[in-house]
Amino acid sequence: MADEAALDGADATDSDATPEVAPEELFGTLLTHSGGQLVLHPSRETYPALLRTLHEAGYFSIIDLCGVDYLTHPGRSGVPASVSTERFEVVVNLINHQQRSRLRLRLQIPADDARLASAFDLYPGTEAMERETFDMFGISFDGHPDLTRILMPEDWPGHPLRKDYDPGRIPVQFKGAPANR
Amino acid sequence: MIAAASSIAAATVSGDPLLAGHIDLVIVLIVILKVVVIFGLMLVATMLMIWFERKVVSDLQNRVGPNTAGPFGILQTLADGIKFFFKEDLKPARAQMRVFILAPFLTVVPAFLLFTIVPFGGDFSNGHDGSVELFGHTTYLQLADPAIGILFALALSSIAVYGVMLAGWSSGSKYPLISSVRASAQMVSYEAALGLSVCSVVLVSGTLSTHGMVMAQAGEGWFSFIPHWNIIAAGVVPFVVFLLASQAELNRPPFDLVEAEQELVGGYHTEYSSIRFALFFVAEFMNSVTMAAIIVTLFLGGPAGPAILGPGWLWGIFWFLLKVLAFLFLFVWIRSSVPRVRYDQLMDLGWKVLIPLSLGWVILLATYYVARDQHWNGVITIALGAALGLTGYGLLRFAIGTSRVKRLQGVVE
Amino acid sequence: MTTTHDAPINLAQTSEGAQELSSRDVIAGAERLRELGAVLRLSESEALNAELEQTPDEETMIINMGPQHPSTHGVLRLMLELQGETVLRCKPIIGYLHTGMERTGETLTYLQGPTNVTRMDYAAPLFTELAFSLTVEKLLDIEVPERAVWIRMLMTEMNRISSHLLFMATNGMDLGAVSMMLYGWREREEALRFLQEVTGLRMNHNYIRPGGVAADLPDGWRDSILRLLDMLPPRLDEYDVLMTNQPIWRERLQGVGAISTEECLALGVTGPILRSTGYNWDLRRDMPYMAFDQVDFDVVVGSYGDCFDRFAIRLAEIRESMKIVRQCLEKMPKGDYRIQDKKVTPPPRARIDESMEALIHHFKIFTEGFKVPEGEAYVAIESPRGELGCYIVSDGSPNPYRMHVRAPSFVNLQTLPHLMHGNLLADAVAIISSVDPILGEVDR
Amino acid sequence: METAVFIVCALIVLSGAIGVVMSRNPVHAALSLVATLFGIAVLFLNLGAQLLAVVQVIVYTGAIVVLILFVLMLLGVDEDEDLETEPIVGQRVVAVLIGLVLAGAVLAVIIIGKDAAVTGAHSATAAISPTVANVVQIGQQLFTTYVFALEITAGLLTIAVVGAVLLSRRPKDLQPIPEPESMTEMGDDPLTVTTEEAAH
Repeated sequence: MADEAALDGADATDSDATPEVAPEELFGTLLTHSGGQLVLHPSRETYPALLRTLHEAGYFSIIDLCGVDYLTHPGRSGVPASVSTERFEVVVNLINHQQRSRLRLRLQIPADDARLASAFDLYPGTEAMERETFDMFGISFDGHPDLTRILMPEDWPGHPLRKDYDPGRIPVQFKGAPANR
Repeated sequence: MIAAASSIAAATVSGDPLLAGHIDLVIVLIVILKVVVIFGLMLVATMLMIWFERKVVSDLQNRVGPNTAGPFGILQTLADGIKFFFKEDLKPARAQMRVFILAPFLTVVPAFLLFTIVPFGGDFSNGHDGSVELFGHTTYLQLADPAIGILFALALSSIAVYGVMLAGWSSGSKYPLISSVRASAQMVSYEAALGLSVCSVVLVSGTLSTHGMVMAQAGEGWFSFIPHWNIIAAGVVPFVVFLLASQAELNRPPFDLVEAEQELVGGYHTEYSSIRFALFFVAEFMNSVTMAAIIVTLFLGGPAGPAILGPGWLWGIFWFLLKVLAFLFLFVWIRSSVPRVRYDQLMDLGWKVLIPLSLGWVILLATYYVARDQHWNGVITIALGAALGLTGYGLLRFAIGTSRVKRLQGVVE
Repeated sequence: MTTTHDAPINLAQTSEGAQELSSRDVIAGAERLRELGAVLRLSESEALNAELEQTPDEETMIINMGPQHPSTHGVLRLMLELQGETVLRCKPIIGYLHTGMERTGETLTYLQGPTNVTRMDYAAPLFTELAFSLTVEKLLDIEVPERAVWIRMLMTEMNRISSHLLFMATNGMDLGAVSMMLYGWREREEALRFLQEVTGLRMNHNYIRPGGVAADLPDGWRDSILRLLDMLPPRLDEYDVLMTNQPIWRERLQGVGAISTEECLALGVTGPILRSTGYNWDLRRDMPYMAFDQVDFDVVVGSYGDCFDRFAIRLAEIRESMKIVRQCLEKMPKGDYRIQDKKVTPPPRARIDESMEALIHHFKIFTEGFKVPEGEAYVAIESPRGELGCYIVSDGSPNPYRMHVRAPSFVNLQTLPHLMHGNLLADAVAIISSVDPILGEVDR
Repeated sequence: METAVFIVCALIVLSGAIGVVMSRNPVHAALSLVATLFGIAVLFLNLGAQLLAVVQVIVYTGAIVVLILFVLMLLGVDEDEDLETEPIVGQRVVAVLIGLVLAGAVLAVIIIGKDAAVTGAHSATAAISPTVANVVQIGQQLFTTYVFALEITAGLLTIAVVGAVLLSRRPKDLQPIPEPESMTEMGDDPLTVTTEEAAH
């Protein structure tokens, strides 16, 4: 019991303390730290401009881009209170080879309007990654030259990495084979 | 098919004493006997060649190779053949069916015919002319000895390309089509180099007949043979050119672009299955054996060699087999040690190196013979000829270099 | 659960119709930019206006290379537009090996995770296990014992050797040097034999786990490694004779499939391809993880970014890895091979027989798994093919909430259209080979 | 025997020639051409002109028709051509007329000349001697009596080759994008040249 109280107390002090300290910012965007790495929380609207800034600042490579579906875990950690959380998140990992530093962007994508500007113009390497995210989560990327399914078959219904997608319900399709499930 | 060959051979025969006089039934039977024996021997030789190649390659690659069917796996080819025979014969829906069926035979028939002009035995030592007594008749140990001998081989190898081309085209599939386009370009290019290097040999031997060539390369005793060989008498250049060009003509690595597995799946025979595929396979290996035999005939004196004990014709066969085996081993060795060249590199090698080289060499040899006949100063003539040839080649290289530079400039602009 | 599942599936609709090269006259600027990989070199308007090979469609041929083709390294499918033998456009089509491993990862506990991820890059399985384990350890905020770190380094470097040897074999095979294929496999088998000695399996080891490694090094491991280290150098010299110094080999590879550093960076390409352009970047040295800051090795870079450089870099990296292995051999500390944290590590086998608590704990950790604090982490390591990253989101349960693997081959494949443009069909094979994709990792 | 061979070969030659004209598929037409050329080669053999026969096979069947097929395959003209449209107006009528005129001319020569034109001699220029080797005879003829014609032909062929090369040159070839300057410094190594050459 004492432990619990202590924990509660700690929580209380934490939540009390946050508003006092001004939120940290980098490149004009909210910054948090996660396991020694910098995490930025831009909004969807500021994302393209931020990418341009980052590109100028020496972040020449988007090393990874993936989606996360927070449907069953809406209260996620690591997101500042001022950012309103949405169902989807697109996580972008950038690297600055000169400074040997990494940067992670976490973008909140609402479920009813799952779209984001494509990073393709600045970072053509995101072509396949954005397609994968589209394929797996149904998040579309505006300005992507060829937003088609990449891993799943063309006519696959649904987006398999969404949490409300039930794997195993859809029979594996082989042409001409009868669906036996 | 062999009967057809023998009729052509009979019509064109010049050298074989068997057919010089009146042709009676015994002579016809002798010819038929030869045909049957050679046909059988070719099949067996091909079988053994496939086994030999697989075994040698596996030895070079640190693996065992065929080892189950028969002693040392020697019956593996037979087992494969039986398997092919009983496999389902698939016919692609988009194939041009008549040509598709015809093509394997177009490859395998020239492969059989090619051996007719190869002298494979006989006693050539001590001035013997390599003839043997057979049922009271004198004859050569070769099926036919037409006056145009070696040209017959060139003609057949130029026909052989049809099988490959048509197989690729008629399959109605894209990889085989690319393969047949490659095949036609490659064959036409290397035919020229092949022919020009044969020219040198013909100049030296003074005859087109294969028997005559072997005669010209014969000598007495042990070591007097070797200086007569065309590999020395005609210089090493034609030999090297012929060896390279023959590898290209045979579609053997490193020039096996036609069936480059990594690029074109199976090349022209991608769509073939069952016994039709086996026919291509057999033809390919048969051609390897025959080409080795032709190289031996042209450059290494064929069956000519010293006879030590016993009947001379048996020694002839022995020397012939020994030399052919050495070349077959060389083929396999090359195959297992070099990567494949690229299509444009192959064409460059053919047109920019081998053809100018062999052409220059023919001219140089001709100059030498003219100088000898006219009693000119040999050294000066040869030096002049060589200088001219080198100048020409330098100009060619220069032209090629210039065109490349211009092309690059055009690209940059 | 949702309406998507109720939608009837029309089997007849299953076609790859849309996965086609668009017709030449409808290519928009962006499409052309993408297919030429020319984003870095032309503005969009320039690309639209430039008279780039306006070939009428009759003269070109679309050819499908794969998914079953001898030299596409698995089930990669390439759509090539050829003019004669020249490749004008190329479109890689992937997904034939997609088995939903990221989704599977969400249903497995953290302890079971390595069995799943190890099947991604099947030529270098220990690396994916390592990336996964490092990420989980970061979320757990634990430090593995010194010996475990060095064992991991030793094993991954051995794995790098075996992976690069496999590359040597397949690269040789793709260029028609059939003997090289068998030599490469022969040496790789020796390396795998060592991995088997330690982990029990030739591939898919499930050896590196969160908290350490599965088992300590067996008796006689030193001798096995020393034997291997003695055996390999002469064999590598043999490769130099067979390939590096072979005129045909050099002709085939030099200048083929060249790429520049800017292009590599923009495309997110890492590993030997990036290094072949002369860019000095190796995560082991530049962003050290484990104990790579304590070993001495060279980062090998090329100059021209062509296939030959990529080949030569990998050959040299085998030698560098052997250097690291030798140092691991010298510096291998004594101690535990896994963390002695009851929450993460199952109790030793002997304790199970004696103690009921240990038995229960053992049972619980293998059925239920251990809980990982809420959070998210991304850890990247240098795999033989480039940066291999693992991103895990944890919701505090024993299963990852989301597990994503940044597979280097997946990203590197994007270079193919650019590398192949204007090269010959035979070069296309060399280029695929030099990118060295592992399809298990591409499709996941 | 000679007559039998002649009849068989003549049939092959004629049916091949008809096949060239009648085949709808260009590759089939080329194959018919091969049959014709091969038949002619056997006719040469029948006349004792061994060298000519072999040269016929090597040059025509082995090289020229192969090149024709090469072009056909490279361009992918494997579908049936549309025979309805005529590239040149009235070309069929003209072709039939010219064909009839030529056939009439040949017939006229045979009818008017009778035995004088069709002698049955082996050759119109020199009889083939059964004792002297074939090659020697042709060589002597070519380099003595007909040396001028030979040289003219050689010159003509050379001109044709040069012309073909000139025609096939495209002034504005492919215009690939210039290579970007690499971040790495390219040294003076001779390899640089190879890299750039091959990259284009």
